[in-house]
Amino acid sequence: KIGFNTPQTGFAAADGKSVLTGAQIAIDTVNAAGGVNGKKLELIVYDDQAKPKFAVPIATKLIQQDKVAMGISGSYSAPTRASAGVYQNAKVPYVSAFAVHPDITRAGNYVFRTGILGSVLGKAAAKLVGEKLGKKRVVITIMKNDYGKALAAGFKSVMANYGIQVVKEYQYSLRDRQFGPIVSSIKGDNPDAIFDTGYWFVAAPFVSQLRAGGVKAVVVAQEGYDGVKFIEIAKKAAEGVIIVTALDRDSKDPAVRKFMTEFKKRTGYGADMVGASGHAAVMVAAAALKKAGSTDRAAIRDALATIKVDAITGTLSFNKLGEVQKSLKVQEVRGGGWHYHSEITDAKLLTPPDK
Amino acid sequence: MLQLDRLTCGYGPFRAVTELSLEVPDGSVLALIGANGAGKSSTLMAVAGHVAVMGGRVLFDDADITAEPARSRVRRGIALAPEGRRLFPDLTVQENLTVGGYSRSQRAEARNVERVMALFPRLEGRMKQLAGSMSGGEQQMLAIGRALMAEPRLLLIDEVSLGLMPTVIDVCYAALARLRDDGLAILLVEQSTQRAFDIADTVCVLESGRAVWSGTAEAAREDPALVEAYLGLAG
Amino acid sequence: MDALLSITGVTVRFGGVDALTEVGFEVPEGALLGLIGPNGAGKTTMLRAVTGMVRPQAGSIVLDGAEISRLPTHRRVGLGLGLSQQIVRPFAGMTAVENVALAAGYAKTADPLRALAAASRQAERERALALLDLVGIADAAESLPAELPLGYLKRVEVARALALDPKVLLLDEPLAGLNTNEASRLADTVVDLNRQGTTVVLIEHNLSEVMRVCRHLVVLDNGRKIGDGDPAEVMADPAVRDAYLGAGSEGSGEARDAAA
Amino acid sequence: MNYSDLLVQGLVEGCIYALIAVGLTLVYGLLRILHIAHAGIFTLGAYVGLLLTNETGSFAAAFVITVVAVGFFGMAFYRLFYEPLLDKPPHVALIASIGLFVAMEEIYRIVFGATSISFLAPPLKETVEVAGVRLEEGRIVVVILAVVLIGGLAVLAGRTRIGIAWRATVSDAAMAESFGIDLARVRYINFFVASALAAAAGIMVALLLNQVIPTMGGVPAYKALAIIVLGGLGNVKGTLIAALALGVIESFGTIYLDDVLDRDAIAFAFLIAVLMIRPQGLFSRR
Amino acid sequence: MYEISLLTVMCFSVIFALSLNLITGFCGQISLGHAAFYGIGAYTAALFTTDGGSFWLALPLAMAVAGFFGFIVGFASLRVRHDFLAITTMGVGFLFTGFVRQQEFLGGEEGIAGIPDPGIGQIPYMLLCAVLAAAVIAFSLYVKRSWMGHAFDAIATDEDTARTLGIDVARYKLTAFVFGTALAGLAGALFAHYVKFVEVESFDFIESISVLAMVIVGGIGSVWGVVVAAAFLSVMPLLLQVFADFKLLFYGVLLFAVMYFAPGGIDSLMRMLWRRISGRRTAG
Ligand SMILES: Nc1ncnc2c1ncn2[C@@H]1O[C@H](COP(=O)(O)OP(=O)(O)OP(=O)(O)O)[C@@H](O)[C@H]1O
Ligand SMILES: Nc1ncnc2c1ncn2[C@@H]1O[C@H](COP(=O)(O)OP(=O)(O)OP(=O)(O)O)[C@@H](O)[C@H]1O
Ligand SMILES: [Mg+2]
Ligand SMILES: [Mg+2]
Repeated sequence: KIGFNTPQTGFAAADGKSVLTGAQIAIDTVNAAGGVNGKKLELIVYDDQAKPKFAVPIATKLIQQDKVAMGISGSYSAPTRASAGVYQNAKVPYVSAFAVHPDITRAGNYVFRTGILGSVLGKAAAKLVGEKLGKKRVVITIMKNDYGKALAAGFKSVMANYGIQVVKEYQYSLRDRQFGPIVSSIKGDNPDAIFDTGYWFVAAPFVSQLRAGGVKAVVVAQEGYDGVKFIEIAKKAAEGVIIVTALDRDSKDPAVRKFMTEFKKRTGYGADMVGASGHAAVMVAAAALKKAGSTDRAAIRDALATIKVDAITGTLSFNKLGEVQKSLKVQEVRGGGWHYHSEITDAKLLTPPDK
Repeated sequence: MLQLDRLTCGYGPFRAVTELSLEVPDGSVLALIGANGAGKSSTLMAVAGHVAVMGGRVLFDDADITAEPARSRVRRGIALAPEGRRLFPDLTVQENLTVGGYSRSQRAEARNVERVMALFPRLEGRMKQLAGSMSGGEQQMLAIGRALMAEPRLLLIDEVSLGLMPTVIDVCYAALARLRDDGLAILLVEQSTQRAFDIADTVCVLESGRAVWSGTAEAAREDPALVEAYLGLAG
Repeated sequence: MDALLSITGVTVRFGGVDALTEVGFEVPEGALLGLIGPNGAGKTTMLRAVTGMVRPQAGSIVLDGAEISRLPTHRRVGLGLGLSQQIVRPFAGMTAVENVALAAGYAKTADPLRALAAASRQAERERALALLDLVGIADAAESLPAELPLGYLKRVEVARALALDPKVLLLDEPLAGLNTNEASRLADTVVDLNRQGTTVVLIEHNLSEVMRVCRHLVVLDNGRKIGDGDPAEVMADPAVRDAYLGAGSEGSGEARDAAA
Repeated sequence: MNYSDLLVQGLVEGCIYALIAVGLTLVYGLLRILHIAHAGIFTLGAYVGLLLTNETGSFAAAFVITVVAVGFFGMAFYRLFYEPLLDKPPHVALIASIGLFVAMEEIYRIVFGATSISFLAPPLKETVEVAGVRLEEGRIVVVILAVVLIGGLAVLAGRTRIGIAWRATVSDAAMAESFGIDLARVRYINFFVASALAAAAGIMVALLLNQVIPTMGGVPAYKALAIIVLGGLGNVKGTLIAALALGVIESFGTIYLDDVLDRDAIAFAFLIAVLMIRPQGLFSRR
Repeated sequence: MYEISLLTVMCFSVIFALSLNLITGFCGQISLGHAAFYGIGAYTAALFTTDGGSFWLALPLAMAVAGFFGFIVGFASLRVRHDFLAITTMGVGFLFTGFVRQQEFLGGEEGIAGIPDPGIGQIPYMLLCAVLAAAVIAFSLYVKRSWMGHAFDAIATDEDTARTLGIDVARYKLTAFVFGTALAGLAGALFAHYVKFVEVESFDFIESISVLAMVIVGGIGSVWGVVVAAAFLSVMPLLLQVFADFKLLFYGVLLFAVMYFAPGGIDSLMRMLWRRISGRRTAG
């Protein structure tokens, strides 16, 4: 039994649905192959509405009533941080699928994360902008949440190494959809590139409005853009946007291909990064359970700490802190779809902090 | 034309008027008088359809209109110039008159505006002024004019002289007398008994919601007990 | 005689309406003063100015030697004013006795913290019952305002004002809505209270009662004072009579004859 | 920095706010109800407009049909949900309205899905240059709509008999009725107009962003509240001016005040500042 | 344990709802921004204990800071026209979240994590919350009975008339604001040490509306009605996991239905039930 908390209603329901679908595809795949150690996996799902207030009792319930072997968070940072403490205190392993706040894994040695830290992504983006694309005058647009801030901080921490100079920074909130003033202002800044830290639903109007406003600079972004919805909304404006992400959509890997078609079949829309994260998190859990050979929670933790898994988001392993280590893909929008651009394998750059 | 048959009305559980019967024939004026809170306004508002009737009947042209909404009563020809004028203060004079004539056609409106202007020439230059910014006397003229826009056959008019200058009161009463002569029936509430007696054909005195005296205006003027009860000016 | 309440040059304008123009008069200690005048003369406005519910543009109001025209209403009440309003405003959720008891607890409610410290209402309830009895409506003590006729509510209003133990009791048409018997009984109660030392200002349209109980009259018309003094003398003044008959100086001969 | 750019962007944004807020203020003016569910009707307009466009291929036809249909929906909404609450204290209708808004968003999520849906071929996406500012056609349409619809409404209210009847009803419903005005009809028309305007705003916002999500009414829901208070509850002209003012202030604030307060807070800081100076709102007569 | 966890949520929600009931229910001041004070309490306590302060001191400190801001907001609200108050307080809520988002020392968007455990264990913590909730219930009941409650009642019905009875309306309103916001601060501090992590989204407009819904669904001004409503509504989403997809829909419909069929809220329903029971008893 694996516990799973995720928003299914309220403002975050869209991501909740993606991550749950991804996770279920993984569960079905594992069970179709006979399960783990002869037992079928079962996902016990509760809706936390992305609120810490509800995440805590849910974690307690999963641990004490449902007696899950381990938990997965398919939710945002706030509820994940809140439940991480509960899992750590109960000494039950907990894997965060896509919540990015650095403090999550600092809750203790039972908490792991399969998603990449925002700061790591940010560093990779700096390398992409400064080295691969050779752009030096950059505007950063920061989405005001932990994710956006961590990305921007990561980017700025290494940008000097690549000769990047930040012309100006802008901030906007997750709820903003009208970027007229920011676009006007960016036009005046005349940058070579724009590094945006937003999610696709904010990003699509942002990029559209940038292009409509006549800004031609290349837009470099990250996982938050990764999904077909971005292109569907931004249409022509999406062309040429480049992102750093974990999923390679041109990958020949049959697991990836299968995931993509299965996801589309179940949801009616194309796979996104959140869905892939859910998939990867379950795959990691399954591998850990297998390696532990039992449902003993301490054994599972030890298995997680040393595991190496080939998931659809790359080859994953965890460091001392429980952060994931993997290489990154660069994808670009061409002809109305995400396509392979390049890869970032700089191991040193991609090393997550271990404390 | 108007008949009240043991009318009882009031607010919530409270009875403002108890078993009041009276009659206003065509082309006549009935004056309701009585102390504050005697139930005069309540009677008028009940006839207009704004106060809940708890018992008895309201008959207009022999039809029972007790249960009709206010909106249809105005179509039958009952118009109200209520206590405190209740103009629409944010609307102009013109617009107040338009509302007054809302139950009639747009063509009738133009004609009726002329009639009101002829009656109250003072309003003529002020059609664009906001009703709320007018003087008390002008407001009272407008309230009466607004009621006339509905081409009423029965005019309900409350506290005609309230807040009016004596000269304006004269104008108003002259106008009412002329309308009465043209066949309009009027149910009138008035604090100034002299004015009421001058114009009324019949008088009804209310006290605590009950009719305590009714008769012709002449009789009222000659009945000193009545004057004393109401005015307290025996000497 | 010292003036307990003295009003000088009070002027109130609402937008363009001159509700009061430089009105002044004195209320001696122990007086029972009648304030009369036609509708819209400014009587209510005068009481509202005295209690602070309306800010006069000019003028001074002195209560017991203290200038109060700048104080907020509750402070003036604390200094000894008690008001019964023309348009009754009982607290709809409270029974008659609770309404009065709330006023009787004025010493406790004057300060929030003191109010928090006290919970017992026994003494105030008893006093409230006594006052309701005094104004003749003890039978309505446990009724909610919505169930009471206006005549009763008027007296709840009066009892509430009395419960404040005011030095000056301001009554705005307390007799309206009462029948003749009730009116004269309540008027007698007011006279009794006055004999016991409460100074009273009474606004009233019921002139027979006014003439019966008041020992001093002030007459307002159109926001100006047109009479001040002994009731019989004041009422003999033609200007005052005209005001009451709804006719002004011109063209009023006919009306005056009719009234005589 | 191009100030005229910021000004124009702010005015466009203000026009969107105005389209939404005017309906809210109409409802408040007539019924004293804070109609939170208005934002749900806005979202409904966006969904219906988008789906109809994708179905028929004609944005213009879809726009007209949606505005009319949602207008009728608003009438039904009033009849079913608000009319029985008219004589209750105002907080009752407020909470009922919040409940309805939550329920509406959830129904959209269950029926249309939680993820956004988009126009297949969004029209009015070309950009044109107006007074040196590059604007999408859609934005220009928004401004035209706001000016035409709200201006039309002002004319309707100011000059026609029905408009006079509306204002008379706001001023004193009982008296209006006693001169033959059908209160129920005035209220129906009121809800029709309010809901139709909200629907128009909904479609235009959907088009500008090319995405419709169940929760898109959230931001307009509370910002429109701030606007109608600024405009002096129930005042159409005041609402329009307040909406434009807020759009412009946000536009400049986003660039110059962003380190201190975020965009939503700027709106409310402005509101509170105004209320401290003018407790009755910018344009209230009362 | 799960039930303990739920009970804890219920207890601090009851405190939070009753704190608003003091302002809105007792004193008649509708507030749409009460979550700000909940948040101020939570942040104060969080900053204090993460900095090494004692949990036991954090509670009164949170109350004091929240009450202080309540005083300021209450003071400003005195100026505002009555039907503007709801929107003005809503603005205060947005100012709070807007301000916190931009402040590094408050953790900005990321919030404050690592709030230390009070160190008394899960059950004692629940008991502590329960005892405090009981105390707040007792306090509310007492205030309602006291002369203060009496005066609040008068102010809620008719401010102007209350003044003519010598009641200092402004000071009472301020007192209501200070008490109410201080108690909200207490609830916030308890919340912070329960979740051990605060971030601004927990104190947004939705939260303000939720708590107002608790008060009004409970029956505005009624203590027991609000307690029942708060206890129920606060954990309803968790209890309704079976409804899964329709949970929030159910919540919305419930809010509407209570207002539609019982505008007096749970309080009036309880009274009706009580009358029927006692009626039957006297009849039988
Ligand atoms: N809306 C209302 N709700 C409750 N009671 C009312 C209402 N309007 C009037 N009353 C009461 O009904 C009674 C009769 O009032 P009404 O206004 O009919 O008296 P009136 O004779 O017209 O007095 P006035 O000379 O003051 O105009 C009074 O006791 C009054 O208080
Ligand atoms: N708030 C206000 N705004 C505008 N005018 C007002 C206001 N209050 C009173 N007035 C006007 O001031 C004048 C005096 O009113 P006031 O109420 O003092 O009269 P009154 O002598 O008490 O009359 P009544 O005998 O009818 O009670 C009236 O013309 C009235 O219309
Ligand atoms: Mg009357
Ligand atoms: Mg008066």
